[in-house]
Amino acid sequence: MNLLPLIVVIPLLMAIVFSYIYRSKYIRLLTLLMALVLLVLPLLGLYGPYFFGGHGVVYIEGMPFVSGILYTLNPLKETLIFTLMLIGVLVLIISTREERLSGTFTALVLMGLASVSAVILTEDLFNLYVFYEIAAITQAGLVILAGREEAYRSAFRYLLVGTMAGSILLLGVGLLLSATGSLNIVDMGRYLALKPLTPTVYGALLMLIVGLAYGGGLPPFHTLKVDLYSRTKPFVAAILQTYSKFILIALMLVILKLFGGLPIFNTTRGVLIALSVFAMVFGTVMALLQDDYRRLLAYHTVSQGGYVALGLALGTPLGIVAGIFHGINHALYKSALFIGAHIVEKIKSPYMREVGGLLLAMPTVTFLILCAKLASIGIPPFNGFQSKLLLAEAVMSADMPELVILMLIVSIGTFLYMMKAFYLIFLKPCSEEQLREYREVRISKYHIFSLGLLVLLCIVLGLYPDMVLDRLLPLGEEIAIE
Amino acid sequence: MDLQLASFITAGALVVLGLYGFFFVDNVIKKIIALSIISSGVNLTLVAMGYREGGYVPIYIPTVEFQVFSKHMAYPLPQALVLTNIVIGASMLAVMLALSIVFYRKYRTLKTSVILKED
Amino acid sequence: MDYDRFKKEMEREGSGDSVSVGAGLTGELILYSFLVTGLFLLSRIFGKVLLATVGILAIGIGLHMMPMVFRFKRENSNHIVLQLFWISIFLGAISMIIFIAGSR
Amino acid sequence: MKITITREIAVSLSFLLFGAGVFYSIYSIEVVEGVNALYTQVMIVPNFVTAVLFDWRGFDTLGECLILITSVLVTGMVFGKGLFNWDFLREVYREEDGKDVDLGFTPIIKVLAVPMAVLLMVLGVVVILGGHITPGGGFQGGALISAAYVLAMVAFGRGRCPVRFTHRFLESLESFGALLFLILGLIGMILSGYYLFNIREIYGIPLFPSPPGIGDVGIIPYLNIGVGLKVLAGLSTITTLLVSHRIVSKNIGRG
Repeated sequence: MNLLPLIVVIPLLMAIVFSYIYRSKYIRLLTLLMALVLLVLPLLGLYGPYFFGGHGVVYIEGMPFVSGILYTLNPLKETLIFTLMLIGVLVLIISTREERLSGTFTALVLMGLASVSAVILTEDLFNLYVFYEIAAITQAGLVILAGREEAYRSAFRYLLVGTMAGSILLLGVGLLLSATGSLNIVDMGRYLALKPLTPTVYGALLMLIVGLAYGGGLPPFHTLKVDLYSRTKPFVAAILQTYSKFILIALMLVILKLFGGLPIFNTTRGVLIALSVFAMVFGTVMALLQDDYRRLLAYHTVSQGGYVALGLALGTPLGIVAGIFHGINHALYKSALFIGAHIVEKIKSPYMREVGGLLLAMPTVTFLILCAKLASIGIPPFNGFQSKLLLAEAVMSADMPELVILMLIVSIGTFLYMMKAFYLIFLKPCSEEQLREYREVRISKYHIFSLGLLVLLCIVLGLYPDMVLDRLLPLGEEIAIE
Repeated sequence: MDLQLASFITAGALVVLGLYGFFFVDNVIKKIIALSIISSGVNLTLVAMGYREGGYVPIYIPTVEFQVFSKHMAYPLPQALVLTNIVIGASMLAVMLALSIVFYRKYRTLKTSVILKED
Repeated sequence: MDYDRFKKEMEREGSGDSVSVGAGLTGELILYSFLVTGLFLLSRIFGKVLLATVGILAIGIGLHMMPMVFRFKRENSNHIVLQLFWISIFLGAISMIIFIAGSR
Repeated sequence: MKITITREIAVSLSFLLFGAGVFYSIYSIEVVEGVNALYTQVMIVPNFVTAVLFDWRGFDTLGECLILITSVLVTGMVFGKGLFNWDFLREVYREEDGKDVDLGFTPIIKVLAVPMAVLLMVLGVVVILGGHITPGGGFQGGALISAAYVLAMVAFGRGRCPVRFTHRFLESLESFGALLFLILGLIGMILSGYYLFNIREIYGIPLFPSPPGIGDVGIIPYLNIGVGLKVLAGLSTITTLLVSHRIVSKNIGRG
């Protein structure tokens, strides 16, 4: 039996249970158990289509239509879901060391995991919209959990704009439904390729791009996302940024599948590349100006999101694979960096000028964070290097050498602010007194374990990138545009 | 005028009006109302898509022959989508109203530019 | 663009030590090179003399407006009015691009 | 924050462009029948909307149940349920003594509210249970019942409300409704391999007793009941949260 829907259903079920028993004494234990269950989930599905309610393909006037909701699993989606669940597990494990942990946090994380995996798995546009909205409301909830005024404010902003963007996205879905008579992405793409394009389809494309920019945190929505990441607890930001990266990847793939073969795609590609380049540059420039370590990392997330979107927007097989691979790598090392930021915040403060000399207090953590930083810059033995190299290759073969120059410049900027942060937090000399103060704070084993695991994965993927690339390449060729 | 076209024009006008309210009105509650107007416009677009000239309500009553009924019935799919979207809109609305209550208690004003100022 | 003026600006923002000033200068350079490379790309794709002229003009304006970084930082603030302004501009721009490209 | 006149013009222009784009694309819709042809020809239950909602697109309905649950959870969190830090809420609710202001309305409204509420509740139950035959269904019925509750609460004030649901009871009801939906889906999966499969009968016994001639109803009425419970509890909880201070004070550890 194909157990594919359980990937979504089990987290949802447990989310309801956790939100009901949120004040129980055993929350920590249950959360740990739940984390173990999550690790098994990606292995449940079989490759191929899965029809909900047994409603398969029907032929209407010789055209095949999927009558119900269709999920498909392929190696690409499996890899994405595995990464997502892994980071979810680590975040849940870390959360058990928090004071005042309650079931609401676990419930929201599970709800987010379920909805993002549904967005990745689904082949149905309306189903995607429903789970996209759940993800939006969940992200706002995870920020509200931090409980400070700025957190409330950024959640409010996010929801206000998000309701607008969500409605616009739904309007796009509706327009596509009217133009093609189906909600299944593959059916829609087939129909659109047959018939001449109408203004309705252009409008739908426009609205899907708006939804993509909001869900993935491309400009001009990046300020909202940055607020989200920097106002919550940094380890929560780790899962938040994973959500938005994967929503970005999923929606990009949807746009490629729907509009890939159409004459309009050339313009679309231009718009998407422009958006991703803006994200890259804006993120880097703003990160250079930050004093707050969390905000610096948040802007870094935006700029790396630009890389992911750039690769996918190219539409070539290599570009798609490179983009998705960079998304996975980014989720790994960025989560490590956010967990590191959580440790730094716990010990002293998130403001880089107030810390200093942490190297002496915790050499292991420093080393691990340095590794994650090197991975994020793109230094050879780490995974960031592999995916950035691949991206540069893809951009070169798409005949845009200027963008490679820009990518290099942005990488230099990344190097600069990452090293600036590293110097200010870990290397800058500090007084004996401060050092004693640092040593009083105990760092939990769970934090170091999660950090170590993520860094280890970064190194493994950097040495053997084929582990992931082999699974992505066939799909990249399938989706790619001529 | 064609009823369906009239509905589409109304729906388009609702969406555009809602967008106007969302972008240009500086009051949280009014912004939220504008968002719900956008949502209504989208819902109206969807419902109007299911319209069929001289159609039946999509609930079968055995007094009509099924063949005739199924040829003239309004499309049920957009209506189902609208039902789902109404609940989604209501949920978003609830959270935003709750947040605006908290911020009103703090600032004693509903001006967006005061509540959501730079920080 | 002289270093001293830049440092003065940075000090007014409250972070005037050498690390921050260096970072700020790099940001400025990245913005500027983004402008230049972007124009290169556009002029190569569209291949028009007009575009090149406009591009040189834009670079000139950029040079005149230096330092751009501080304006840029102000525009990236999270004040809701600015955010909505840029979102609205974004919506207008992409609808113009897509509908014009579609009508051809 | 001052906005200059240039910016006003730019923003108006871009709004006009986008508005024109949206309007134009809605105006030029031409509906293609597509998969609708199937939905109009196959009868599962007499109410075709319910059939699409719970049979073909049951998983969407599940997602929408879940968004209501998330929303109730997040609304609760905005008012202090299970936060990491309560400083902001404690600052905002500083002067409160934790009592709700329950003025209630004039006697005319009070006299009318009770029978109206009872009628609405009964109508809601009818609408939920007959959702597969007649117009209506889980959402509509649930919304009616919660409207009745809200009506009574507004007329009498929360303290002296004749229809009394405790907060905990509503929470349980909501979780139960959503769990019912999820578990019915799982049962379908065990029996047929498809999640949310509409099981018509088990060993020849129809799952829901229904008059003959309206097709195989299957699990749709149960799904309707689950959704109804969830919607009624969800909307009532949200309203309670929005009108009450006492819950906030309790949540932030004061009273």
